[in-house]
Amino acid sequence: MTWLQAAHSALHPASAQADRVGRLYNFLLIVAVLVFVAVMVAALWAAWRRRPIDEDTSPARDARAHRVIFAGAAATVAILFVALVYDLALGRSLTRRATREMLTVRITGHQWWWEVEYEDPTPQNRVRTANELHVPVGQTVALKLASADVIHSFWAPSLGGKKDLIPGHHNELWFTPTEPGLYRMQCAEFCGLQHAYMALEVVVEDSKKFAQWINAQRKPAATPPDTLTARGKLVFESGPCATCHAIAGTSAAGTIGPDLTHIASRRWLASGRLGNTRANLAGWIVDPQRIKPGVLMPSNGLEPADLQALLNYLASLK
Amino acid sequence: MKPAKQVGVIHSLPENVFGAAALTWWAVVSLMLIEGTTLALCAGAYVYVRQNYYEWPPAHTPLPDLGIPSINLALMLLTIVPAWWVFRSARAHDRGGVLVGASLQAIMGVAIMVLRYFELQAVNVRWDTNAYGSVVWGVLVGHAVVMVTDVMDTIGLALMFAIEEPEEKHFVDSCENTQFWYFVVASWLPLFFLVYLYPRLG
Amino acid sequence: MKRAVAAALMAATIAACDREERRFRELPPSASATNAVRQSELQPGGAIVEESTYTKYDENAYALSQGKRLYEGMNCAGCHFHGGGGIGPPLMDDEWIYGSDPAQIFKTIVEGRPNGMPSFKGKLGNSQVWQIVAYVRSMSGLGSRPASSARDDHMKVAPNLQLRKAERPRNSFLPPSTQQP
Amino acid sequence: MTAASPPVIDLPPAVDPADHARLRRTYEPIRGFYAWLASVDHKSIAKRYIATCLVFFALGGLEAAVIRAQLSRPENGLVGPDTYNQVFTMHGTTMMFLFAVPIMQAMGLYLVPLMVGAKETAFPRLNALGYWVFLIGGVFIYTGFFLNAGADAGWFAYVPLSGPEYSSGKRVDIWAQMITFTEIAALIAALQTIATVLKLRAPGMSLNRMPLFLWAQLVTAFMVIFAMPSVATGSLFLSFDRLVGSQFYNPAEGGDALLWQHLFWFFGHPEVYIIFIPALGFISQIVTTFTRRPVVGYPVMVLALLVTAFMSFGLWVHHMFATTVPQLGSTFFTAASTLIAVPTGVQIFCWIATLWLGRPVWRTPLLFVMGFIAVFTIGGLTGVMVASVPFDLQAHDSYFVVAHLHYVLLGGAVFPLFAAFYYWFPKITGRLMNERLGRWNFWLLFVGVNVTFFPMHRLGLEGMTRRVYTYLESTGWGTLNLVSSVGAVIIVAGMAVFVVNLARSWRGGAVAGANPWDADTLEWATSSPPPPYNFADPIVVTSRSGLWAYGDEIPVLQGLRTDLPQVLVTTVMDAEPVLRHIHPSPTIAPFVMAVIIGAMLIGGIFTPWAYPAGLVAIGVPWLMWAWPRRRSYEHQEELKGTFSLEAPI
Repeated sequence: MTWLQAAHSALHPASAQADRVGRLYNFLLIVAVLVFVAVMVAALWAAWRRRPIDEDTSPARDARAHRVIFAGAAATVAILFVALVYDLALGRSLTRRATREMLTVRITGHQWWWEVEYEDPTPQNRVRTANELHVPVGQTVALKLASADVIHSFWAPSLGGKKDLIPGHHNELWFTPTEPGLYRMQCAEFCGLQHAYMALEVVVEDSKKFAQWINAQRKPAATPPDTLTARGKLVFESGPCATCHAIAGTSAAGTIGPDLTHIASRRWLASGRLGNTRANLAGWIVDPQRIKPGVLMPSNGLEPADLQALLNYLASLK
Repeated sequence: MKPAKQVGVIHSLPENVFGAAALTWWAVVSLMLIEGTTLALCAGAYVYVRQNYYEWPPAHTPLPDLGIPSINLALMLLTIVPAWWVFRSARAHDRGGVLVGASLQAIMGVAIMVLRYFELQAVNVRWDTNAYGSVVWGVLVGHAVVMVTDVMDTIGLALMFAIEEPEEKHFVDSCENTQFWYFVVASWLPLFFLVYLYPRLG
Repeated sequence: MKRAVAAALMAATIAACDREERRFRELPPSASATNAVRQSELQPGGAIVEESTYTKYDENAYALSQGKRLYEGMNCAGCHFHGGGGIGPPLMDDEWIYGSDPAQIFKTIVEGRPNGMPSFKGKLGNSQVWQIVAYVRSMSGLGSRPASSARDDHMKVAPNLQLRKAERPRNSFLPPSTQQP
Repeated sequence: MTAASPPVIDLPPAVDPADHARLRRTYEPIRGFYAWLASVDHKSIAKRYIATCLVFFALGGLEAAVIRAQLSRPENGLVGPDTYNQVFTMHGTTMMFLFAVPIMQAMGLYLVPLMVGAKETAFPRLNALGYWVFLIGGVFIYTGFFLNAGADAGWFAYVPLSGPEYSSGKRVDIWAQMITFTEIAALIAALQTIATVLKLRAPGMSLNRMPLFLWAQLVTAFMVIFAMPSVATGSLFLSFDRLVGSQFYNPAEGGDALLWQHLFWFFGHPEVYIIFIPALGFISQIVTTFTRRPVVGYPVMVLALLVTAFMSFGLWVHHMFATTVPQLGSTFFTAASTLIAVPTGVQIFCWIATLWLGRPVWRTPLLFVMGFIAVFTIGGLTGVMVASVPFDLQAHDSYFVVAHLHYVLLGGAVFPLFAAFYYWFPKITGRLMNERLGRWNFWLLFVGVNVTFFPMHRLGLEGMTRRVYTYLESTGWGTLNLVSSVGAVIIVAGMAVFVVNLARSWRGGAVAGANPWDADTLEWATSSPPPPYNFADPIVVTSRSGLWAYGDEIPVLQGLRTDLPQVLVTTVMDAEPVLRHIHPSPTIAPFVMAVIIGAMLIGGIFTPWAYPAGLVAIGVPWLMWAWPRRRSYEHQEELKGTFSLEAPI
């Protein structure tokens, strides 16, 4: 299986908002480079200029220097003022209320994974998933951010700025993706042992594909097609898995860990740590502490036969 | 090194002065700035936490009592008299006056500390009940710590004046100590308002 | 008195190593294979109790905090509340129906007890049960006090209605209609 | 330490040379280990302070090396997340609380009394207390670290992660208490500086004649007084939340996680300027000396310092833009964060103008000043970039900010500090540092810093977040991280050269004499190293140019006691003599008090009763400290005449 490279860079904006911030960045960068060059040229010239032996050292030169300094200060103020006006104007327009037709998604930060819940007026149409966010291209998405434990921060560099997920506070973040593709993000606020491996992938796709995806996600888990898979379901439901994980349409309803109803449809495991392959999944189930030390999932010493059945079952959850 | 040239003689300058010319005065003022900032931040935390609640004090939390806190406030205001007496006697280099004033001030200070302990019960909330309880206790205990340092200093001064023949600089020290006590009393007034009266304003 | 304080501080310092260690894995995963799948609610045999491993949990801050998390996660609070008891017996007092010994509590959790205490056999790994045991004991003051925490920051499931932020963001840009799910 | 002390030459000016022997007896009444413990000499305390800070600097540097080694390649297994979190927390904590702030103050404790021409600092015993408290606090947190109880919630310790639920054990308690230790020390040093600068200045050194270094130290001291209580309050709240279950930061009970952030950054942002402003003072003195002329625009420089200090209290929320700040607030904080560049820019222009007008002498200190201009300007410009809310929301908590802050702090504090080491080393030890090694030191550091931190700008924009213990190979961050780690090796090499230079020059550097650089400030008017009493007769300052203004003789006043440690107190504005203040003698009381405070604070992480017990116990050393001690001294013969300042000025 080849893994598509997901974009993960503020230098490759793929949303209306990130694009405008990107332009601001370019402007600031050019200004900064020009100012830096000017200051360095002045400093080096002042330091190592050739000095005539009989140079005038009268106080009149100081007065000239004062004028130059004053001009420099005035130029600094002018440049900063332009930058400030640009900043504030952009800031204002980015925080203005976005379009009415919005897809609203609730993102809850957990140590160390992302809970994703698509809101819908009809309860059956709500979708819960984890560590993967699908959004249609061209439509503004509003993320309602909350935290279940400590402070996390949502930052998809290609799609726009970050917002913190703070327990006791509600924050919102929105963006309008302009290019279909895969965009990676990872938690930006230090949140404990596995802060480094707390990633989420945003899948921006055209509205038809998105509709397909969300409809598939709305369905409960597939029924096991064969006995081995059925045994895997039993392992899941009666073993340690169901203590923390939920699979819609089964008796597993744990809420501590990610919802696994359609785990086989996801590209990643363990919050972007591992590609979703059978071998990775097996390794993760048996010894997650080796892969993400400190993660809240315990080691599971399943009998080999049980493990194979479980893997079959999880692979069937498309 | 170039040789020295004497351009003046300062032998006639005093070795102790009262007020802003002295070094200790600056230490005490800096200390007031530090403690004042700390108490202001405690009060700031109180106001900040208040924004999180609809009601203040929060529902099911009774208002703080006014009895003991008011008595304590009155006592605190009353200590200004012996403190002022210390200040006056010290300026007049009157050992007996300082001793009487400082002793009285120390005894009243200890009484205030004891009453402060009962004030902690009079606020009708524990520090761990909710954030309201925490900030109330934070303000009370924060001010008590400032106060206890000055009460200890006063006790020390009283002891010193009782046992040893004071030097000139100890008279200066007792003046500074008095001024810090004024600060302790003055800083309590807004905090008293915040803790006991503000919740009653609804 | 001073000597006692000094001795206590020394002991605390020496104990710091054990207290502060973060042990993520107890044993190689294959060795803790008690998670054989249960086909019925009946529980044959007794629990496997490893007495010697226990003190490692009792005095370890990380184990206690993990135990506390599991206590919340397994909804122990649903019956025992935060130690005060309710449907189930209180855990903060000195009374233990089935004994306060770590091994006895372990057994209570793994096998369950009559009148409502369910069995967690197969649901939790041994080390997780030990963590819960350590936390449960710490609630009544057993075990190491410096290792346990003073309170929890856990966000309650039901919002505290006295608080303003329980409802909606202060400067929300969303129209009210989308606020309600 | 005294093994290789150079011959003492150039004693400070004294009308009666016999005073030197008398003053030495008065200021150094006892010798030996007890004298070392009981010392209240600002020079010996400041030397210990500087040495302690340098040890912490080395430890913080080693932690940085571990960080760079771990991140040099993706999915590296050198250290696990638990160790890594402790290491980066200790790195930040050490560098900010145990190195940057205290060493700037320690340099001040050494130099301020000398530069104002005083025999001692204002409160010598308090000074000793401050040092011991600092030392105990620093040793305490490192003891914790070596016992696997190093703080692991970041140097900013955001709640709830640092709270009782998510940081188990005593790790964060130790951190929070260390903050209290260093706060006490920092506040004592600030109080010290304020009183010394305002009241102990040499006669005639009116405010408008004060060297810029003194202005910088004075401004910093006031900033410390207003900023430090904030983090002290915050960390006490945190330790109460953790120890006795108070609810200050618990959102479920009405507390607020953002309250901590406000308290922390209300201190945290001014702190950057508390580190940076003394460094500006170093630069001004060094530029003056090595261009052989006063800095252009003295009033502008002073004004710039004051404006910077004032504005720095209006920036703290720019650390919190990602928490959602109301529109009006963010406008204010963006404007303030942008415009603070103006005073700093003006100062850089003034130094450049001074270089242009003067005839620069290229010794190592001035080289470091050039390094400061280059490195700091980059940091300042990225600072203007991150002041913009929309861009900050991209850069915040990414490696872009790591790059920015290291450019600012290395450029704005470490380069000036090294310049200061090379500049004042001869004053402290009596020997000059080696120029050749100095140049190696500079170039290795300059190249190393840029190689290490420049790539981080790019890494941040490519999405690399801060405080990650590792990263996936597929992120593509490996190459730039490797470059950065190579840069760290160059920095280590530069530091090694510095250590070698320090050790070699300490033993065998060229003997400096009183004023090796022909500088203008008063510390160069006494021998190197200065005698215990700094100066014999108070020097009269006649102009802003200090020593440069004197002819063949140095004007002094006569009439301070020599049988007692006596300093001349002057007025705040015009520095007219008003008082001959008798200073206290050496005593062990500050050390005893520091030990009790240490026991109280360390005990305070186990039981709240340690506080009342400790407060009562402090009474004992307090009485030792303040109890009057009859001092016998022979009465000196009265000098005839009255003082007057008018004549020489």
